Amino acid sequence: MCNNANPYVPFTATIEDTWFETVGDRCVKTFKVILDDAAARANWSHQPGQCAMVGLLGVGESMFCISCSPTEGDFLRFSVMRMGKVTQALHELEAGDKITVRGPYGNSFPLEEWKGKHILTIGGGIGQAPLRPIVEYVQAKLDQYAGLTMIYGARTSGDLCFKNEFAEISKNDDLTCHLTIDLAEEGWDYNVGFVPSLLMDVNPSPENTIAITCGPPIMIRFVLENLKKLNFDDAQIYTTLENRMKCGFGKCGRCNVGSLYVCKDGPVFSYATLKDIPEAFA
Amino acid sequence: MDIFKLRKDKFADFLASLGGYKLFAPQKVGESIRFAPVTDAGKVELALANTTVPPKSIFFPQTETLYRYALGNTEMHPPAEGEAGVVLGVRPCDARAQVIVDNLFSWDVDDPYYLERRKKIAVVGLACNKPCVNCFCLSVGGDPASTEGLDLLMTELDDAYLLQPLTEKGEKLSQAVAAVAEAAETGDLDEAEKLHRQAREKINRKVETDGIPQKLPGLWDDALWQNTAASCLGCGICTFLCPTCHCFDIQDEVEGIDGRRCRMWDSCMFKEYTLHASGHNPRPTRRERTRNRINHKYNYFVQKFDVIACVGCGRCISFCPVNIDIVEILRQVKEAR
Amino acid sequence: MVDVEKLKKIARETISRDDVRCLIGWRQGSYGFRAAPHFVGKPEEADQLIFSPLCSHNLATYLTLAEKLPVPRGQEPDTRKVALLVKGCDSRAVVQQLVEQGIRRENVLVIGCPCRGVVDQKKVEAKYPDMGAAVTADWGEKTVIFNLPSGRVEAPREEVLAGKCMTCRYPNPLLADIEAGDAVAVWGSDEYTDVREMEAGDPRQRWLFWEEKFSSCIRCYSCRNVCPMCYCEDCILDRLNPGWVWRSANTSENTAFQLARAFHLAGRCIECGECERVCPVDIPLMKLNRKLTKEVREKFAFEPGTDPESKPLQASYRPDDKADFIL
Amino acid sequence: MSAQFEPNIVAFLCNWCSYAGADLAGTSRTHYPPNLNVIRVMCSGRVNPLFVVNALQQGADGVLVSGCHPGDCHYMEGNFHARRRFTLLRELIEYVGVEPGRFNMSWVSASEGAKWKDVVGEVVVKAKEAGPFKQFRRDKINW
Repeated sequence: MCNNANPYVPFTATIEDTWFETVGDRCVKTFKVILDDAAARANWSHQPGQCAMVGLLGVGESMFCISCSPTEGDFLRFSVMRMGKVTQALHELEAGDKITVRGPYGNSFPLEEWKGKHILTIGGGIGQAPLRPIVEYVQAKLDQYAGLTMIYGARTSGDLCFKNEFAEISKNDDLTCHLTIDLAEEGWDYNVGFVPSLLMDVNPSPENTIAITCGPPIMIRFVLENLKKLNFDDAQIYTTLENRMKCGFGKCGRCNVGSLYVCKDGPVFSYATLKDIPEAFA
Repeated sequence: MDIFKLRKDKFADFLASLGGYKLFAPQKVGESIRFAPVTDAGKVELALANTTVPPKSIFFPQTETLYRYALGNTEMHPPAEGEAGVVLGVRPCDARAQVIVDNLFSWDVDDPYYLERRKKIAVVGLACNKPCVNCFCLSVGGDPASTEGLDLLMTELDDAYLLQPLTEKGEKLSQAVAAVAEAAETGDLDEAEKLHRQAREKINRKVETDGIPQKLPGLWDDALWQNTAASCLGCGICTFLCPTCHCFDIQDEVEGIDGRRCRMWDSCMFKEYTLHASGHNPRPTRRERTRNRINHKYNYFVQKFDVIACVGCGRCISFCPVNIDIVEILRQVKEAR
Repeated sequence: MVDVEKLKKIARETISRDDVRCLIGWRQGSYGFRAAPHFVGKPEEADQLIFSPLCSHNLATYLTLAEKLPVPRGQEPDTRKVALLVKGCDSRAVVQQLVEQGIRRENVLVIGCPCRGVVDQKKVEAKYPDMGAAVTADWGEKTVIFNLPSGRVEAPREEVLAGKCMTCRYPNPLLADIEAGDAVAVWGSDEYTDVREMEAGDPRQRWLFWEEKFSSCIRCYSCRNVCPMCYCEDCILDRLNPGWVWRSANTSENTAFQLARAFHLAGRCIECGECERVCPVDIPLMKLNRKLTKEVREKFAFEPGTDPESKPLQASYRPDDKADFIL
Repeated sequence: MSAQFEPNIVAFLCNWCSYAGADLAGTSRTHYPPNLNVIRVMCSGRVNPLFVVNALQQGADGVLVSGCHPGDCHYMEGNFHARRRFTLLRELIEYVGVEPGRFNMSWVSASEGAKWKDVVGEVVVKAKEAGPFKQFRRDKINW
C-alpha cells in the first residue's frame, strides 16, 4: 500500500532502462523503473498480479500491472501499449527520465495457495504482461511447484512480448512454452492458429493444475469455454480484469464490475467469482 | 446539553458570534441556492425546502487541487491545511448523506482531503418543517428531524429558532450561542415536536425499499432499464446534485510551467466515465449506466457498507430534465416478478 | 388545436405500421406540472399520450441521441422509422437536422402538433407552490387552465408560459407527414428585446452579469445533451488530447465551455429553449444563444430549421458577405 | 491605460498571404511593435474559434486572425468561411464582455508589408486601450 500519509501523492521514480517489445502503431514499450527514495524502495513490496499508477507530471496517470516478480530484484517493470494520452507521453520517455509511481494496488495471484500445483498460463498479446510475473516467480521457486506450462499467442510474431525470455524458459524441462501466431509467417516454425485452439492441442490435464488467462475479451471467452471442455473446475481458473481507473484504491467509483471494484477486489479474480457477475465480461 | 431559543431578529448576531469559524450557509449563487461562504448575514436563505447543490460541495468541492508541481522538477505540494468551519442550514437528509459517504472515503484507505474537512467543519442542521413534493426520506431510513451526522439541530418556530447541541463540537458552538439566546422553555420543545410530527405527515412520497437490494441482481436483464433509459439524456444532473454521489475524475492542468493534479466531480451517466483508451466501453449505452446508478446505490453500496446510498432528498427527481423518477423505478423493482 | 383522442388514434395507427419502430410523444409526469417523454412500442401504450401546455420537451433530440452500437454479426440493422410528435419549434429541429444530414428523411416520420405555448416550470411552481401529485393542464382562450388538487384554476398565459413562447413565430410545425390538428394563430412577436437590453450595457457590466452566471455552472452538460442540435459523436469538450476545455469547474473553463457551445449553435439554434429549461442552476442560456440568432438573422437573413432546402449557414458563404470590422 | 503595459497578442497568420506579408515587412526592415506572437496556419479558415477563446484564457490580451483578401485564398474559400465565422465570434465574445478592441481580423496579402505594419500598430494600440485581459483568464492563483 502507498506508504506516505496522502495516498494520492505518488513516489518519484527514474527510468533505468526502456526498450520496445513490439513495433507498429499500438506498439508495446517496457520500462524498468527504480523508485528514487531509498525508504520508499525499502518499504515497497508487491506480489505478482498487483498493479500501480504510473504517471507523468503535466500529463496524467494510468494503471498498469507490475510485470515483474518481486524475486527479480529491487526494480519495477511496466509494459505499456501505446493507446491514449498518458501512454503516448510515456512512450516518448528515455532512460533517465522521471515518472511518478503510486501503489501497489489490488490483490495478487494467490501463489502461496498454489504451492505444489502445476501452473498453466494462457496469454494473448499484451495479456502476457500480467502473466510474466507468475512465470518468473514460479521459475525462481520451481521446487515448490509442479512445473509450468506457458501458452502464449499474438496476431503476428512482431506482436509477441518478452521474446528474449522464451529461449531460456524452453531450456528447462519442467517449463514448457507453446507459442502461436494467428497467420503463418515464413521463418516462424512454431504453432499457427488462435490461442484457444492451441490450448485444445496442448490438452493440459486439469489434475492439480491452476489455469490463469489474460488477453483480449474475445480470446478469454473461448479459452474459458475450452477450459470447461477440458473439465477444469471454476475455482481452478483465474483471470485479471481491466477497467478505467483514476484513484486505484476504491474512491473514484468507476472501475466496478457489478459490485466488485477491480482496483480493490481485483484485478485478480477466480472464474468462480466472476461467472455469476454478468458485467464481468462486458 | 441544554437547548437554546434564539429569536429570529438575533440571528445575525448569532452568525457574528461564529466569527472564529469559516461560515458556510445557503445563499443565492448565480440564479440558484447553494452553500457558499457567508459574507453578509442578510443574504442567508433558510426558507427553501432544500438547496439545489447539496452541502457535499463543502466537504467534497466540485474541483479540488490534489497537489501542485512545477514542470521539470518532481516536488509535489498538496494544499495547506484547511481552517475550522461551520456549515449552517443543512437539512437532515443531506447530513445523513455525508455520514453515508464517510463510509466510502474512510474504507480501508483514508481520503485525507475529505476527512480533514469532515473533522474541521461542524454541521448545523435545520429540521424540515415543509418537505418538498419529491422528498421520500422516510422510505430510506431518514426523518425530517433526524440528528444523524449533525453537531447541532436548529428547528424553526414562528419567531425563533430552537438550537439543540448534539455533539461536543455542537456544545462548543452553543457556548457562542449562549450570549445571544436564552434557555428554551418546555412549551417551545412541544411546539418543535409538533412541527416535526406535522412534517412527517406532509411527506406523501413513499416506496417500500426493504428487499430491493436482494431483488436487484435478479433484474439484470429486465426491460425496466431499457424503458427507463430510453428518455435519459445521459447528463450529469442526477449525480452532481445527489448528496451521496462521490465519484470523481483526476486530471492534470498545466499553465506555463506551473501544473496541478486536481480531482473534479464525475458522473457514471457520462459515456467517458468507463471508456477505455482502446475505445472499448463496458457500459456502452444509457441502459447500462442507469442500471449501474441504481444498483450502486441500492445494491453494491449495501453489500459493502450495509446502508442504502440514498437519503430520499428528491433532487434527482425534481431536477431531471425528462422526469426520470427514482421512486417510480424502485416501485417497478419492488413489483417486478 | 390538437384533439388528444384523435392524436392517440393517429399514434395507434402509426405504431401498428410495420415500417415504424417506435413512436415518441409525451405522457403525464410523476408529480406536479411535469410531463415526460413517452416511448410507444405497442398500440396500447399510446393511451398514455398527452398533448398539453406541460409538453415542453423537444423530442427531436432523441433522433440523434440513441447510441449506434455495432450490429451483431448475422443481424440486419433495424431501418424502421422513428415516429415523432413535434410542436412548432421542435419541427425546426427536425428540419435543421435534415439540412445538416444528421438524420435521413426516410428514417423519421413526423406527426405535427400545432402548439399554443408550453409552461415555464419555475414560473408555475412559484405561482402554485402546493402542487402534489400529477397536475393536468390545458389551453384556455388566452389562458392556461390547471387542475390542481385544490381545484381548477386559470392563469393568463403571460404569467405561466415559457419566454420562448412569448416570442414564438412558428407555433405550427414546418414539416409534418401527418397533421394531428389544424393550424393555430401566430400571436408571438420577437424584437429580441432581451438581447438588445444586454447589448446596451458596456463590456464591464456585461461581463459582471455573465461572470456571475458562468461561475455558477456545475458542468453537468444537460444543456448540451438535451439540445437537438448537439449531436456530435465525440464532443470537443470530452477530448483530453488536446484538452481544449479543462474539466475543472471555474469561471474560465465554464466560460470557454459556454462560448464553445453557443458558438457551435451559431446559425443552427432553433430557439426551442430546452437548454434554459433544463439548467439546474437556472443560467439564462437563451439570452446567450439568442444573441447569435439575432446576428444571424440581421447579417445573413438566415433562420435555421425553416427551409429544408437551405444550406447550413457556416458551411456556405456569399462572396459579398458584409464584414466592416476587418482591417 | 498605463504607458508601460505591453499587451500580449496572439496572431494567427495564414501561411500563403499574411505570413508572407509579415515576412516581407521584416525583410524590408520596417519597424513595428514586437507584441505579436505569431502562429502560422495554412489558412485563416483553419482557425477554430475555440483557439481564440483559448488564447484569451491562456493570457493573450488581444487576438488577430489575418488571411488572404477575399478571392485570393489558396484554397479558394477558406477566408470566406473565416469571415462568417469570426463575424459571429466577435459579436458573441463582445456580448459576453470582451472589450471591442481585443479581437481583430485583417486581410493582408503577401505583398502588403506596409499594410502589415499598420495593422499591427492598430491592433497593439487597441489592446493597450483595452488593458490587461482579466475576464475569463485562467488564474493559477486560486488553484
